Amino acid sequence: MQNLKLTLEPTLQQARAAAMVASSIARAYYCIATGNTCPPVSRFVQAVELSVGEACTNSIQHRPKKKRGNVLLTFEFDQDSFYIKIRDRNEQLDFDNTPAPDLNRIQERGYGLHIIKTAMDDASYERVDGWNILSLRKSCPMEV
Amino acid sequence: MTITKIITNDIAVITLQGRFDSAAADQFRKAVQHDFLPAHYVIEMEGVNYIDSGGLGCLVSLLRQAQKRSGTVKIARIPSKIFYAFELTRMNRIFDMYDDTGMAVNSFTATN
Amino acid sequence: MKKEYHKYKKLGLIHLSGRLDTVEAGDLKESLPFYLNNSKRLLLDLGQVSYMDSSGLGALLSGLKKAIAKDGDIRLANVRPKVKMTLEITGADRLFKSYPNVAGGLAAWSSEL
Amino acid sequence: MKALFHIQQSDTPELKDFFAETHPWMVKIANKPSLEYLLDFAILSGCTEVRLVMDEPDLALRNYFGGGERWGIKISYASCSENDSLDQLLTKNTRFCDSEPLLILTGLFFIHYHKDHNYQDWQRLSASGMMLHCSTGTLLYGKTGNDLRYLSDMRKEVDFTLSPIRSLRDVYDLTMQVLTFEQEHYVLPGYGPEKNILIGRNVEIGRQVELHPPLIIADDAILLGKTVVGPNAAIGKGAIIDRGTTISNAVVTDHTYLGKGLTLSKKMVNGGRLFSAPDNDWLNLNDDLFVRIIEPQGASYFLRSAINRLAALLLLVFLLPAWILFKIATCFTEKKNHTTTCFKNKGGNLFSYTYDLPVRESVAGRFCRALSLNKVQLLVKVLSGTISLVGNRPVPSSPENLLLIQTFDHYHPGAFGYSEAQQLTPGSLEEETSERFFAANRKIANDIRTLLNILIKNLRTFV
Repeated sequence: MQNLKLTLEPTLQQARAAAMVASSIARAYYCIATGNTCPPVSRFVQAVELSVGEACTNSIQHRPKKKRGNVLLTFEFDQDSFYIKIRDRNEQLDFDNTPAPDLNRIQERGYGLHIIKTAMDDASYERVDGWNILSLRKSCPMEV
Repeated sequence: MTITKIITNDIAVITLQGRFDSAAADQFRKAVQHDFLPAHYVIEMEGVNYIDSGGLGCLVSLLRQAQKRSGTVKIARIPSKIFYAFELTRMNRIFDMYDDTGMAVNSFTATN
Repeated sequence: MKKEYHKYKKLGLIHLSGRLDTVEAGDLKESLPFYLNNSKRLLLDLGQVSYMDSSGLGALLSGLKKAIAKDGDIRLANVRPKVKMTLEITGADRLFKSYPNVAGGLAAWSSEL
Repeated sequence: MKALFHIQQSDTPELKDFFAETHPWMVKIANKPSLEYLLDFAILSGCTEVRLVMDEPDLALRNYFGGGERWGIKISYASCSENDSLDQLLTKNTRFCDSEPLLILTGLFFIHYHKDHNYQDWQRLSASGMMLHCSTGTLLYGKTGNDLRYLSDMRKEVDFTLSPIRSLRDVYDLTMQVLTFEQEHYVLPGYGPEKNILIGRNVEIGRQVELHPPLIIADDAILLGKTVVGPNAAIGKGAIIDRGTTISNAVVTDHTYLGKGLTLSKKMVNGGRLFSAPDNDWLNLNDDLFVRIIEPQGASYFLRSAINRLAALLLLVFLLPAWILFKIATCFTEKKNHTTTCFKNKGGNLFSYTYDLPVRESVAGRFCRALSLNKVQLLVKVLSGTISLVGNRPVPSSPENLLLIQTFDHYHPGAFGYSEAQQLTPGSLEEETSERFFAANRKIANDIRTLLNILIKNLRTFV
């Protein structure tokens, strides 16, 4: 299983960069996994880009004032799926119990996690000795 | 993200280009804050290639402000590339979407 | 689930009400033999039964077996559509004679005897 | 020419409860989404671009129709607010609407047409544009979107008809109608070995299955032995029909399991929901024995199950002679003969197998384990499809184990258990974790490896 690690300075610019890198890796993966050329508008790529963007933005916005810990990003992939891990040293977050935004009410914040959970096939969170680890999986897009 | 504004009798047409993500959020907020506030906004998004919850958040808060002044926000020329993000967050139900900017602008005058 | 037993000459009538599902089936399965000892011909009024699943059906069928062994029978009266569906897909509707309503059922059946 | 299709969730309250997550446009008539019929009709009418306008986006629909590549046209999507008027609809999609002649279908309905007829010349048909109504929707045609604003209702002689889709009854009736009278009228999925029989890709058809046309069976469906399908049956994608079940004048939707020896007549089943056409009523039959929803597993699952059975068969062929000899040889020795009942799946269903072999300690016992003869009973279960060849160590049924099972995602018992290969002590935490791990990350390659390990390991125990 090949994998690729990135370290992000905790700035929103870096979060953006991460999202863009994610999208291009996702494109490459799409071609390798399906053997097709990736369409310009691909749900798969969009989902990955969005989720990584959201996740990184989240960890950067929620980092404690003093600590300037970096955000670690890992991409892994096999035939079936594309895996992403986002690690940071922020306070523990209550991933599973954060309420989904009421989509019928007009609401300004709190879409981040919702987007991740809905766009990805699996999104799980764990806290391992001081690290928040968010593991995302998007299964390989079907050939058209 | 580049932002251009054209304000004609209390309708602001805001044309966006580039990535509308959390990093661009402040820029957007600043851009829409100025002494004279129009009632209605049309956000022309043809040139936007990425939007995330940060960007969507901006649009919603703009809508909130507009509604306070009994105005509204409409979206024009939204590229299919970023439509997905709107669907994921059901934003497509909050904003009226037009595939033509002119029509979006006219729609205000039509309703008034 | 509620059970109400009445005796009409050679026939026993049981009004059942509630859901005939896994939770209730066991109880019915156990009680049917007792009623059968009292009268080997039982007419079950399912008018108040809103739902029946495989275990509910199982109970009825085990009852039917015992009844037939005593050369009696178990028949059904005013079966609701929802219950009828369960009977239909399992083909049990062919095993149980059923009447549109209780009075008619009692009359028709006792006239056979 | 272009076409714009418009629908609102509020159009179809009745379908919502029964078809739950399915978008009304994805509700299938004879195994084909209702929208696809409209799409085909639009294409026949010479449309090159179609725009789908809906208030509730739907992923399944997106994945199915995509950008229209599969139909050789361009499909674009737009959203609308609840109860947008036709006028608003046209305004919001001006650019799309005002360039070419336009066909608008708004609401949920079915169009009866014939694929061999010609619907190209709307111009001649109605230069001024036209408007057709049915109780659940409207079809409009105009030279430009703008014309449509001023259309008045006018009857035109056309060789297609709209029929409303409002209730479950409508869906059922339409399916029956298409199957019985109109199979030639539309392009329906599947190939036809004979007239009025349509069968999809990798459909498994068991022994002594009767097929009575007209019928249609979608991809990946499984008909187990002695099932009777048709006349007038539609079996959905990945549906499983268990032994001896009869289906006539009935619809079984995608990924629905239908239990053993059932009679499905004049009915429609979706997951655990059962609709009866005569009674025009439906119930939620949450009963694993009768009907339930199958988690879509994709073709790989069916491939795997096939491989499983084949491998099991091979093993049996090898083991049976030894086993029979062994039986004869040891018919007088002391035997441990008892039946074990184990959990079959996360749902808590059970299966049991008898175990009648010399006690582990005896030489004979060790010998038969070395040859894995103790697996023969289980291999039979594999053949019958009850369990898989390689899987979790079967968990014996008991109240506390039930709790374990219910939290055990992907639990699937196998004749050869994962942890067996690693010689982990049964019941230990290591065992449970490895069992859970392998169950979650299941790979055919890994299964084979496990199997070989165990066989070899067993042999080692003797020599």
